[in-house]
Amino acid sequence: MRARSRTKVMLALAAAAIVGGLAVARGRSEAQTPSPAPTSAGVGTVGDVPFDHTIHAGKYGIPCLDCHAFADKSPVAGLPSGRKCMGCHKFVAKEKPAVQTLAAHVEAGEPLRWQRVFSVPDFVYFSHRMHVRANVACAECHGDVAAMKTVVQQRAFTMGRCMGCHKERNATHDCLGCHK
Amino acid sequence: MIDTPAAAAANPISQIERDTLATMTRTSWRYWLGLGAAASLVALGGWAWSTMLRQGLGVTGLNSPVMWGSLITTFVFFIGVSHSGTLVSAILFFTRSPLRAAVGRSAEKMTLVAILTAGLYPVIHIGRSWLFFFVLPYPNQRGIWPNFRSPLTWDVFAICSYVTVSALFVYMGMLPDLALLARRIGGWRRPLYRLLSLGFSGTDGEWCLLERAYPIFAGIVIPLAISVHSVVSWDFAMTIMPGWHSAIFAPYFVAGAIFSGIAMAILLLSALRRGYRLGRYIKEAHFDLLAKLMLAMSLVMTFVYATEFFMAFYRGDSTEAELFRWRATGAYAPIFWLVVLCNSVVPLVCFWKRARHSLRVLVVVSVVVTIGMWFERFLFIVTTLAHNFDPFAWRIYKPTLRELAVCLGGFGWFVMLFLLLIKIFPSMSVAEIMEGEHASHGEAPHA
Amino acid sequence: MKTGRRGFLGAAVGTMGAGLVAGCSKRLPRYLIPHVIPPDDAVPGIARHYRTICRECPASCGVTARVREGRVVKLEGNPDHPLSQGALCPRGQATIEGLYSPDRLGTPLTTTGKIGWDAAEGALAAGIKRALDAQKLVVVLTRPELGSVGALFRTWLTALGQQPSQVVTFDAMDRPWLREGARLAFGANANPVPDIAAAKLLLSIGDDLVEEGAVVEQARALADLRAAGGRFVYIGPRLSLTAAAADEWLSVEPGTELLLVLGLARRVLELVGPDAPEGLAVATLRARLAPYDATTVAARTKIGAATLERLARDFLRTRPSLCLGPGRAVAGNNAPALAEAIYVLNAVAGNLQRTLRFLPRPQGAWAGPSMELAELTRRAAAGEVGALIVHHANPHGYGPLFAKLAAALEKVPFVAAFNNQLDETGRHAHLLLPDHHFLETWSDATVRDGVTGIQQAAMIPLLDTRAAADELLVAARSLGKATGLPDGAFGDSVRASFDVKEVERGGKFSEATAASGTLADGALAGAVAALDLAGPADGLPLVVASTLRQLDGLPPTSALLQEMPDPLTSISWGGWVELHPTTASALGVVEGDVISLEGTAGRTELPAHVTIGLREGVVAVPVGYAIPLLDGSPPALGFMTRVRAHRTGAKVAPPHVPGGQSQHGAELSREVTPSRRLPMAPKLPSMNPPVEHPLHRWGLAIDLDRCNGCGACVAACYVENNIPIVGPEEVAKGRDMSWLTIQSFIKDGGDGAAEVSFLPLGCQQCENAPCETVCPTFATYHTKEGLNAQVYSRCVGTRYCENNCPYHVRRFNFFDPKHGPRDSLGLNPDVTVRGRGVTEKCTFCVQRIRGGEEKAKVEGRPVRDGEIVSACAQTCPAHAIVFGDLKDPTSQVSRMAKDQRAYRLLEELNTKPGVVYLARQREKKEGT
Amino acid sequence: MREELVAVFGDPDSAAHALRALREDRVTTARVLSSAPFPAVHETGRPGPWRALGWIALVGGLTGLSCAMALEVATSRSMDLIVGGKPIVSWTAFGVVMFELTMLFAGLSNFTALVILSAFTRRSVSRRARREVTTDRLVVVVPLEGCSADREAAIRRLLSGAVEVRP
Repeated sequence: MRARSRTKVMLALAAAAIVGGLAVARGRSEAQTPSPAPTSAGVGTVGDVPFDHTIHAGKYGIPCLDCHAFADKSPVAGLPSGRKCMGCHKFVAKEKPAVQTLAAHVEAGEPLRWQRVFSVPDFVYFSHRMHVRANVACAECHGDVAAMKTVVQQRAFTMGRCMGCHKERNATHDCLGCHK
Repeated sequence: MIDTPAAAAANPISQIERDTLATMTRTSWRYWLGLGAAASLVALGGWAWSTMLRQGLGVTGLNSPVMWGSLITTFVFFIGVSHSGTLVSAILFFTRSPLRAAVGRSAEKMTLVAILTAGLYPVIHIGRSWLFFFVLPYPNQRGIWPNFRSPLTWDVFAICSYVTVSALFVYMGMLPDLALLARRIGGWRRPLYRLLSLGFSGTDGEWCLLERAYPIFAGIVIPLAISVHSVVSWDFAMTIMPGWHSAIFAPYFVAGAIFSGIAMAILLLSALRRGYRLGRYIKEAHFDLLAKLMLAMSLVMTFVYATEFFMAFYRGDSTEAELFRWRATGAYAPIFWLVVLCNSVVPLVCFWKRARHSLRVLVVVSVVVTIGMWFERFLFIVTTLAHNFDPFAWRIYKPTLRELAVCLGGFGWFVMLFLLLIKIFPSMSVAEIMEGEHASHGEAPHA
Repeated sequence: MKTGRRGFLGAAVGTMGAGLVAGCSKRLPRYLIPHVIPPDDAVPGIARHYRTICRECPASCGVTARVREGRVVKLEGNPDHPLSQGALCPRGQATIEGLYSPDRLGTPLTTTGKIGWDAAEGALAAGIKRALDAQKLVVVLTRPELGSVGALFRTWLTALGQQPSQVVTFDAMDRPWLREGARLAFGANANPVPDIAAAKLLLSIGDDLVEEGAVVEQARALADLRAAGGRFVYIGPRLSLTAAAADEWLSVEPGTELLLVLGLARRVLELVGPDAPEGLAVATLRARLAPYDATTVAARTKIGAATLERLARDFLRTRPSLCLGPGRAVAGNNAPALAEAIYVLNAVAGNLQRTLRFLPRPQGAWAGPSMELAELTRRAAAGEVGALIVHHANPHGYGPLFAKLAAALEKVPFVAAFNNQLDETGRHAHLLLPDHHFLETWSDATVRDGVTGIQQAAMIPLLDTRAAADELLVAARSLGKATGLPDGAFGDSVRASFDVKEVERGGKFSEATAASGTLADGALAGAVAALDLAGPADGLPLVVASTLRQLDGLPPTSALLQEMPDPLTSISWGGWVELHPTTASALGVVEGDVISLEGTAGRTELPAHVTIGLREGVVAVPVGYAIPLLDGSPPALGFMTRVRAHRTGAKVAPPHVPGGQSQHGAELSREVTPSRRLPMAPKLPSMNPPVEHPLHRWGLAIDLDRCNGCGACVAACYVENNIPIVGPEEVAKGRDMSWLTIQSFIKDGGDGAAEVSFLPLGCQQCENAPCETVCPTFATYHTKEGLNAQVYSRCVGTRYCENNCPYHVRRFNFFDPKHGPRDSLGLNPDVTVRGRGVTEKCTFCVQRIRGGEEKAKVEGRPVRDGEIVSACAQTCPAHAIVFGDLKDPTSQVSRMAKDQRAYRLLEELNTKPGVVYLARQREKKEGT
Repeated sequence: MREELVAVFGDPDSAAHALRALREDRVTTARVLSSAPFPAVHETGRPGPWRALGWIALVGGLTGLSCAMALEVATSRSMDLIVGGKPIVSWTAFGVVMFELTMLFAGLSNFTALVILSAFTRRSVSRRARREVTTDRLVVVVPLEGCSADREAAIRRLLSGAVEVRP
């Protein structure tokens, strides 16, 4: 009896060791691609101009490309310039205190500092242009931003995720497509 | 040392037990000295490696085009050492050789320790050791896998299997001893043995199972052992480099492996015999046999060297001919001739019976062979890289002290593990020895 | 302008975050900062290109600056500019380093320390005022300024009531003897300009076309000449790059070149007989050339009489021929006479107006009489100069060569220096004003009649610098003497003088109007100076070797140019002295012995490099390291002198790139002769299915017959691909990271004349790549477009691939990578910066391929041939490297691959490389 | 406690004698315990499922082989990258890993089988008897279910060579 239970123990231990080893290895590999922690600090400037996607993209349904104007012509999507913000806010909601601070910033020529939420490691060359051209909806990677008061990254940009989508759409899975 | 029947007569069993378990029970100052020395070598090597990790492989003497050097040399060397143990033991088992009871266990342990040492070096020598797991096939978030067409991937599998199987091989053979130890040895080791003996209690049923399982396992070990060193040789033979790309490599490596393995075995066994007065079990006849084997291997090596040169010049491939000309006359010529001396000339003394029977001579020869084999690996790895297709890229490589420290650390690690193993597990199969003693002194068993 | 700049600055800062995402940052920034007011049509992540000119040397080639996120990341030749025609020399490629150098000055300095700009401007005005009040001269000492800036100096001086001629041009690498020779031969206002490509036989008297002057243009012309079946003979003591490119290298007793040329002239004149070119005063010439009969000349020059005869006959038979020179390597103190004799030889052979054209002297407000250095020296020493404006000139840097001038300048009460960095002259200045880098400011340069390149501000000044021109204007205004000077910023006035089209093309380019010139009656009238080499009589003649790495005659400061090995010796980092084996054994010297050289001017110590690429009994030193040996009479570099040489006993290993310079029978760099063709490529069977390339199979063709080993490709590769700089110690250990190596093999081509063959070697992008199979992690593999991919993020650094690469073109990062000055902002954001422990290699500039393909895809069209080029092919001055699609039979690269000179490296290994070499042609017999 | 005789022998030969004697007396249920493989342990007609081991090892080996095949082919296909111009699925190259895994699995299964099977077989001998065996003592166990007293006496006589015999 005892002998048998010992056997079980041994096997269990071995199994545990293997699983644990794999887990560690995985952890290491994850660590290699810094998956950005969901930031609670709202998207916006140093803090005094809170920006809310639910209003702009949600309530008023402004298309992403209106503000992230480079997404279809450049690897980087880009962010709206102060002038662009004022383009609307000269007329819209200009009584709101936040908008007034914004106006003040732009007047003083101070650029807005936007909190970075999404990023890929520096050895990955992601091109917004090619993905927008391939009609990949922004939400597929960025999630339903229109519904987020503060934008958070719901799923980490892991390579597996890229590969999955690329295989699905039978896009290139040549390593040099992203690693140069 | 001759064993007197009288000595056995007193109380054969307990006498045998005392002797065979001596390595575990008696701990002389020599042991501690050896262990300390080995441990400090390991510490040195560890420090040297840490500098490689912190600053980069630039602290080695490697350069372009000589990208592999003393580290890989040490890897191949220890793979070689690991080779003979299990193989010899398994072969002796099938040949029902009396040698086995005495030397088999130590040989198997040596194998285990050596492969554990060798396994370190691929990890140490790569540029990003911390990403070593990239070569393991496991489902990962990247959704990518290793390349099964690469000899290095074969290596990973070969070495892992070899570690596992040879560990189990020792273990299986030790089961009865462990059961016995669980009764005999007290203190902290007892629970360990209780656990490890897996409840083996010597019923006739268990013996029958064991006696069936063991030969099967031995049958698995032999081809595996041969395959491991062939795979390591293919790391080189599968390339297109002159001096590497050659069909002779697998057998050549296997022979070299057994050669160096036996030398190492002689060293360890003589140490055991000396340190624990086991002359009664590790007999001169055994050393004599090992010496003959070593001699045979030495002759094989000499033949291989000759063949290599013959082929190089016969083929008329200018690159290869130039390489071998340079190997014997160029910057590394001293090493080449050292290797010839150590591996082809010195072992010839084993032709003389007196040499084979003097432990001193054998030890010296074994040390020489060990040195010779290390440099032989070094020679063929470095010369090929330093002097091949593009003359503009030819360049000499000299290992730095850091590198050599890491290699020494390996030797320290090897000795340390071995010393620890003999302290924890018996160095001879108690059961087999008793069986053997009984067969030779008790009345003949009936059919 | 200012607001525009601020907006631009916005661009620079604003999209930095974005830039870095796509770029090479080690840590990603936490914030993204868009502009307040975005600049028009600036798209972050997309490169913009500005046509401008390179000011690294007076040649002023046209370049295109690639700008990412407001940072210039690379210079490439301007395809529309007649000089560069798309190519650029290594020096130009390395410019980026100077731009981002941490040594750049950010604030004005006085003798007491840093001061603000207002104070500096005050001090400048005050200094000038003192000079004016004291009725002393205000002089501008400037680097060659062939355009608006030069013109401004003159008008500025006029406005101050000074003579416009008080602009003194300082150019240490100037070759005044050529002008002097032209004056002697053709009279004062003739401007002879050789047309190399038009010649069938080119005879260079030590004129290193590939290393001196407008190298890009000359290298191309030389390659074209030989490609068109022309023959090139080089006569000089040293086997320079130019000599290596020649079909025949001859050398004469050092200093007797003049005799040789005169001898040739005499013989040619005899041979041409009655049908001598009209307008030639045959009789007088005969008389003047009489003393130089073949026997005496042959005897003195130690060139065989037969060779002399052959040269003379060739020179006449294969017309139009052209004789050029003298270059620095043979310029003795009779250089003007030699130059004159060479012009005469051309005239006698009837090459005038055919290969030796005459152009009008470049007109323009900047041209015109100006003070010579000698005069400046005299007047400054006499204390007549009250204020000196030094503009990017560094006479103090040249040691004894300009010692007199330097000493004289000490006497000037007020010296204000404009420069980018603190140099020797700057240290002696009273006021040091940091100027913009030439990529940050506006100007232009007229390199020859009809060719004016515009210099645009391609980026916002990195530091708090100001344009020299603007500062002079400010000073003039504050002194109330601004009459005739442009109001507003100087840059605007320059910009205004070019229309949009011209700005887009990079300048005004029109056909040169031909002018005439004939041999002056006074030609050869002057007594021919018997050459006497300065320096100790028992010394050896010193050859001052021009090299691309030292275009300004000073030891290179750029990390890249120093790391990039000298193509001939494959030595990097530091100088050396070349000796012929016999000379070496006479001195008891072997490779690496440190040798002490003593001239009249001074002494220096250099490691020896023993080579057969040099005439016996002379020593050669790269110009920058010969400085201490050269004395200042007359003020130009490269005057041949004698030096004593003996070994010091010390020994160093000069940092060689591996460099066994013999091929040991391995036919890597191959040669063909009319008699000997290449063997047929072996047809090798394979067990494997053929590799499919559905769309493209990118390939490279390298014409070794055009390649002159200048190394522009190497420099371009470094800049384009963020290749680390490892430094001298590591190079000596054999750990240079260059993806592209110029392997140079030197052999005795019979009758003592050495022959060099070059082999630019990068990744061969094999179809059956040995490196790929062995990688356990798929970090390297074969792409569908035929590239041998290297995925850095997947590499664990087993270095197995490097072992199994028969070409040894893979490099390993032994330490954390450093990139010299570019580390701050100058790296290419399109290429990953490889980390420690990772293998890297040539990728065929995959980032450029991808860029081109994306562009084509966006525009919905297939990729055009020549649209995608690797950095090396793009910059090659000799157009020796061609990149393209081997799958497209019409592409230039596939056409070259079918050439009968085409071969691939180590074909017998069946690696099927994607790089094709075209064998070098040798032994072109005369008149072929 | 079970009805059995536990005879402790001082040396292998007397144990062997006793067992032979028992067999001649048609006592087939005797079992022997020993700390070393003395011939005595073969005197009880090799009990236990040891014949299964060979087959188990074979099956294990084949499993390893197929695992290796599956792993190599599947992963190579999913990567779909050409290296050195070799086919994606190149059996020659895959052979090595197949061999290694075959051997590994065969060994593992063999060992596991040994451990588990012996855990079962040893249960047929009472724990009491199992405790008796030491290096210098062999133990013979004879179960006595439903056999008469004189039969037991006979058996005890056959075991006379023992150091001691306990009920």
